[in-house]
Amino acid sequence: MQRIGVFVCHCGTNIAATVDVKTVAEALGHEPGVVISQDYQYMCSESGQNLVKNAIKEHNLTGVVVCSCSPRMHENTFRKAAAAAGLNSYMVEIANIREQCSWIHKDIATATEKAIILGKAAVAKVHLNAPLTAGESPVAKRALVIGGGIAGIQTALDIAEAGFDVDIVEKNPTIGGKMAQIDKTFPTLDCAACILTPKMVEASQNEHITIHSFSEVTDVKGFVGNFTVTIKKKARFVDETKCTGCGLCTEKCPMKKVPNEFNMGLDNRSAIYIPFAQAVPKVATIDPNYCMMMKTGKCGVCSKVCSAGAIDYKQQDKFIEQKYGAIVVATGFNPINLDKYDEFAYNQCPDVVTSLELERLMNAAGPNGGTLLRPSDKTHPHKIVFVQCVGSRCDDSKGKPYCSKICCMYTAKHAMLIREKYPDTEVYVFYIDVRTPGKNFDEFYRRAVEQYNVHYIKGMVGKVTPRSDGKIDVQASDLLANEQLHIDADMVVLAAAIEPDKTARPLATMLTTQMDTNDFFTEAHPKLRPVESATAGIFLSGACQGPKDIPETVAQASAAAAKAIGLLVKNSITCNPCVAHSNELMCNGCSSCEKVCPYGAITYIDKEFRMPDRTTAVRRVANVNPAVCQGCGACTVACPSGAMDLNGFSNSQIMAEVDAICK
Amino acid sequence: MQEAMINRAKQLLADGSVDRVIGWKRGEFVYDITPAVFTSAEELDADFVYDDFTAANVSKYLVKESKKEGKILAFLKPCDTYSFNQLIKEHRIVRENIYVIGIPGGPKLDAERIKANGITGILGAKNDNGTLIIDTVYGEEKMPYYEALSVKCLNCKSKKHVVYDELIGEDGDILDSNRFDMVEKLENMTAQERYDFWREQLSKCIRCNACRNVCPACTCEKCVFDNPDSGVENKAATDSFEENMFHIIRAFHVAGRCTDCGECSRVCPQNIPLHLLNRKFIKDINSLYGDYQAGEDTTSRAPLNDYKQDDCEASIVHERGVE
Amino acid sequence: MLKISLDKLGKLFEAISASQTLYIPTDREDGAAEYKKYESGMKLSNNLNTLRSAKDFFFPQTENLVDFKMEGKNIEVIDVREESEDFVIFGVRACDARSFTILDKVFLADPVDSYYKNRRDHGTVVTMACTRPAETCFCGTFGIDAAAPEGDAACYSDGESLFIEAHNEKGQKFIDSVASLLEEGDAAKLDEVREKTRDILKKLPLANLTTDNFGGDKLNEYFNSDKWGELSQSCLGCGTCTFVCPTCQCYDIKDFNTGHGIKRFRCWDSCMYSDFTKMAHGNPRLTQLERFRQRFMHKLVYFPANNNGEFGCVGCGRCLSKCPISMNIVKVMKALEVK
Amino acid sequence: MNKNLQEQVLRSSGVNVLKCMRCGKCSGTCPSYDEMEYHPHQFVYMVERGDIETLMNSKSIYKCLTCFACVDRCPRNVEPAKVVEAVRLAAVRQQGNNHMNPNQIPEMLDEDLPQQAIVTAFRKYIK
Amino acid sequence: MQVNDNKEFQPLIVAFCCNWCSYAGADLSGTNRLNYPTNVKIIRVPCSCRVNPMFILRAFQRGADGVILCGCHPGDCHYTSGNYFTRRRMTLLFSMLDFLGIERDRTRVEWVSAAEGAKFAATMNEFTEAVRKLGPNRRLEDLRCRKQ
Repeated sequence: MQRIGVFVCHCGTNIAATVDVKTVAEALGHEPGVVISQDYQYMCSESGQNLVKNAIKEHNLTGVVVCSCSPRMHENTFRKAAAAAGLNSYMVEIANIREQCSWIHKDIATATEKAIILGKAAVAKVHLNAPLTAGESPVAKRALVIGGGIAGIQTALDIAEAGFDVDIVEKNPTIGGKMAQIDKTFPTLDCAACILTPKMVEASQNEHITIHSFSEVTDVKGFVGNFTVTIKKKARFVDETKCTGCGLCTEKCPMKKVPNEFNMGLDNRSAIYIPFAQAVPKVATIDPNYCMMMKTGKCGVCSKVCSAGAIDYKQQDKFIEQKYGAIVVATGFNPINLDKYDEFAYNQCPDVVTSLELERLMNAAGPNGGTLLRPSDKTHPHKIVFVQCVGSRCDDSKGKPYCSKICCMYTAKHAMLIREKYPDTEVYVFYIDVRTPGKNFDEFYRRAVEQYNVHYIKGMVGKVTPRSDGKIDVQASDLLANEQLHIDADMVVLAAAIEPDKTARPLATMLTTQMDTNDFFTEAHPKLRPVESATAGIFLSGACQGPKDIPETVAQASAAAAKAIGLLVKNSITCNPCVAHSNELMCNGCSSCEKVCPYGAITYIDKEFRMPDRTTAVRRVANVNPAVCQGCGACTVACPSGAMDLNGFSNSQIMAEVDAICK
Repeated sequence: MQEAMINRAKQLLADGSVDRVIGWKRGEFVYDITPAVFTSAEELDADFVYDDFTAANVSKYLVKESKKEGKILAFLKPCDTYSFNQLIKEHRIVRENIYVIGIPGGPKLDAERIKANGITGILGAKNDNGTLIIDTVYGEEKMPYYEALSVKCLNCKSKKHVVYDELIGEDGDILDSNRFDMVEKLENMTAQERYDFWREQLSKCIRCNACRNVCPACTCEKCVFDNPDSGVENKAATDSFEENMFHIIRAFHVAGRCTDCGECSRVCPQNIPLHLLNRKFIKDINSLYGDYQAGEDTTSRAPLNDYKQDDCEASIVHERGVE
Repeated sequence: MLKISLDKLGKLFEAISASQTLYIPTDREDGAAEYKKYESGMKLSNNLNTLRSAKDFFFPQTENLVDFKMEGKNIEVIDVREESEDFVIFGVRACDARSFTILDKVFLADPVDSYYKNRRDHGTVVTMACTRPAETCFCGTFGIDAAAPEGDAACYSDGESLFIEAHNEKGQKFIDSVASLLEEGDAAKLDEVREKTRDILKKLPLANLTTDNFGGDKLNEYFNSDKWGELSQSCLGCGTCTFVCPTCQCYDIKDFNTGHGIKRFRCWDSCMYSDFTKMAHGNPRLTQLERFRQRFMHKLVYFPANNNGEFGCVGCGRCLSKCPISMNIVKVMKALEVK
Repeated sequence: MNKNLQEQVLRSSGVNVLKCMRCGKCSGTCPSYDEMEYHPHQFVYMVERGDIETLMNSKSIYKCLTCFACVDRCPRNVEPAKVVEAVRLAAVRQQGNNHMNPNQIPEMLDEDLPQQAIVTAFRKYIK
Repeated sequence: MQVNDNKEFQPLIVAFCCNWCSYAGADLSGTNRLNYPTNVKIIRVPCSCRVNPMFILRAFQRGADGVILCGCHPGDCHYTSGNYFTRRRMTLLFSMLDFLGIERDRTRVEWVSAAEGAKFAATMNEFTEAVRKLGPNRRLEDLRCRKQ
């Protein structure tokens, strides 16, 4: 039997004006188990707390009920007071007789009656409370950043800055991501490479940062503070430690007809390659699908010319396992595949390009050395049509339902740059809406219209038809002029929707994080926890969480880093003790609970049990990881046998409250 | 059929493919058939039976049997295969230890339905073109075959075996069963009528737990209703509330997991149409969350362990049907 | 012997129910018979027997023994026992009538169960001879004559009239109370009816089942029989057999907290249940085999050992038709007998 | 605005006009654009506003080829052609409002008339 | 059941509120002094998905006349998906209670955010009135628990 103390607060007149606190204290004093019942002016004041503390000591209380304001207000106050007096802080329950009683009722008699009932419910609950101890779990002082684009780089730099080791896993041979492919950035029009490459170098030189390029995460185990991650270092057939990045091999390689993915396939590279001049790490990689040596066994030129002896045709994939305290996902985005949009003739006409292709076409390091030429005949285009919202804002069956967010601004940028560099070129932009929220964004767009005379036309392009004379017929309606237009363009640029990288979905499964239907990672709370995933210890950085431009990405990357640092500075994390636990004797191992757990906190173990018939048998039972469980209780209802219960809100406690209220 | 099953079972026992066979054993009367495990050809020859009265679903026995040493051969009717699959999905049986032979299913007869026709002293029964000819102590009696069918076979949902290692006889199809007709009829009654209907039915309950103990979805190590710590344990239907509570919660616990095998209604000594409760859940799940047949596969997410962001709100219950 | 024409049965029931509560077996919508409190117009069932046994009248499935009222920290004990009124159970079959004798041995032995005795004292059992026994009947095995049932009074039908005869004072009192409706009749034809019934009984499939092999002296032999494993392997552990059984008399006592007091109930228990006779130390019978064995050892061995050879079964056949997996006492007796 | 007519058009077309985001791709792709007084995107918008009678009185409803290019191209699956068809149906249903008589068609046939126009004409002018 | 002066039937309403949204919403209606009847008694649960159907039946058994479950709006669950499970569970449970002839107005699910104090009060007023109209819960009560 518990020895319970009841403390009824007047809260000045806040409670006492409509609830007869003396009567409440008197009535609750008669409840079984209650050994002392007192009222006081301000229970949360220091003297009020002392009253509680003294009573705990004097009456050897095992449970405390405070009838006061909402537990959201002062539960912690009284828990601390109890702890200070030597009582487990989870032996305290609050009866909310202010917000949910005195403040909403006027009649003293009924309000007092209700307050007594609420108090009785709290007493009934305390009877079944058990002391809970918050567990602790150590934190591995190392972070993993998955993805080496600007988001990943920024996050890694910030974490390293705080003094923690951080690994970047990048699936491509170099870090840099999409930003490395971009020519200029809006709205300042400064050169992307000029601001990105120093960061790449900084990352490679930072003593706290390890870059695993050409690598993938293949397995994630564990939980917040204690992840064990397996990273596959894909064979690049070049010894990273020996290669000096001199590039001689790439020059001498006889196989030069490999589509260059860095330039969006607009030109070719050799079978052994360094993606671009500023690549980090600046190490060559052999593409086994094209390398003559790998395919036919005849060649070996690179091996011969490499003075460092870095070439290793027999290299195998390597797996490394590492412990991390925090994981930041920065897997980024890709433009969508435009195969199904026949009307834009993307697959039929080389002069219909995506915006990212245009970036390469205009880039000084691109296929044309920075001169804008039509891919088909390398002539200078005089009329360029931009089409917005290609695949964005569509019905699910037609494309992506969301706005890709960055297209309006980069299209304005492109239009402006073209008009700046080639004033003889007419530029048309067909838009549905121009969306420019952002600092200096609308000013930027207005400049394109007012200063650079870019023709913005409201209306979606209906049809793009390559003509035999090399021109491209663009048919669209001008909704404001109410006429249908035909433009004989030289080039068409499609603002393709962006989508999360394809590697994100399997990664989310490994991380047990949530994704939305578009495969963007879901944040723990859309407003209040935008850079955390719902799974503790997993943070989100950049476009993997939703379409973002560079400043936003960098801001989120730093925010994610800050959150990760906040976790890594702790030696251990205190777990919420109000977590689920499974009674193994009753667990059926049916996996229902696991299916509804949003955190992946439940795993199954095969355990040997002594069975009722005196034999032993191995049974599959659920096991809750208290460090991961957040205590929602979804599993407790999914469990038909009642094996799963929740500390602090157990089945019996809630039913005791129900009983007390309905008494 | 019985012959073919015995022969195949003997073969599999002889070549060591299986160590045991779970099937059915002949009883005192034509109808009282008991599920049983056989270990030898002699036992099979002596007692193995598969006929019109062999209605029991043996899949639940595999929870225990499959954890024993050696391999067991299980003969499963189409409806039983759904239960079997569901048990695999919930990790309750060890698939590797079971060799499943799919056998043709019902419709099966129920002696209780014959007796309800006033026929007593039953010594034998055979089907003669839709008429059941019953040999009794008091002479020969006749009744329409259909009227003697077990309640679980009246609305057969499927003749298809969803899992098997081999088949004896041919596989059938999923049927258009009209199995929700009675549920719908009840839904169209007034609340008072529904209440009266269920009060009359559930008040017959004697809390023997036969429905629960036979149910292949009720395989809990310890049922909440048997567990004093659960707070809802109750042994006897002292008050009508406890009958309601038991049957509502039991149906809820198997919602999305119940394959509609009908065993609950088959075994109820008081003839309570318990399957209607399960069918109500199945019907609701189908109409609100998309067609779902428990046990059809071993991987899909059970409807109650799943959600869609645009699921209907609970208020749909208030908005539809008869008040 | 006194008789009443069968077409006047309604009048008889009206007359009985005018002075005391009358229960008769009547058919419900699913064709099964059950005892119901007589109300005007209710028809006597033609079924051989009721689905549930008649033991409920003396040993109900649940019974409120006592209440406790809690006021703050005070507990008050309230005796909720009602002084029963007299009642008549009409149409009890020979097997069920014998079951009362068996229950009496349990509940009326010292210490007397006053709840049971109270009901027993107030109840008059009017039996009805069987004429159409079923294939599941084996009352003869236990020395019961279905054609000549026990009870306070017994009824026999010759197809036209119902003959009533008293077996004791209580029965005579019952007959006297309705004497105005009865007339003296020639019972000669009854012997013919009885003989016919007995002929049928002899032809029933279970007619040759005997208890010769059972009894208290076989305890160890049967307890250690290796048949139990096979017999119990398919048992579901439900309580159907025990709950339809007229002689099963195990009960549990449960307290129910109503929120403002405690109600103490006695309710039927079943030895088939996993928590049967669970005690502070745990459960004495951990496996279904042990629980299954308990039920049949009790009926066939322990009970006769303690009750001068009287078996704990009356051969009513309810468990034969109601067991979900068709395992029953007959199969057990036959399996053990072979040994 | 005519609520009844609007409802009829919405029902018979089965189109949710509120899904339209006014991108104009339907009109951008429409081969009959220049022939039409009101263009596909305007049909959708005017039906949303309930301005059905104007559309019914416009020759535009007979200029639509029912080629379904707009349906195919619409990013949001609004299906403008079905709206046009529904307005046309509303007009046809009003007795005496037939645009032309079936027996007028043969004399209008010439070599340049696309096959599809004849096929769709049967859908438009029968009854 | 409570009795007040005008002898009008006073239903007992049990409200399960999730800690993060609805309980805070209830607090807010208190902070804003928005009245609702004393008939409503709130039980705090971490998430609406913690509410077991057994709790709801338990409340009816013990004498509640109406049970309402409040949680975060779909999509806003503190635990991301809890209320989605709640929604399915309660839809099916309520449908079953309705199937058994229990008055459907005795049960309700309402999504109340931490900012919707007014909605909380309005919901409770409305629900209490709806249950009051139905009268005492007789179809799903336990006679043993009825007060004499």
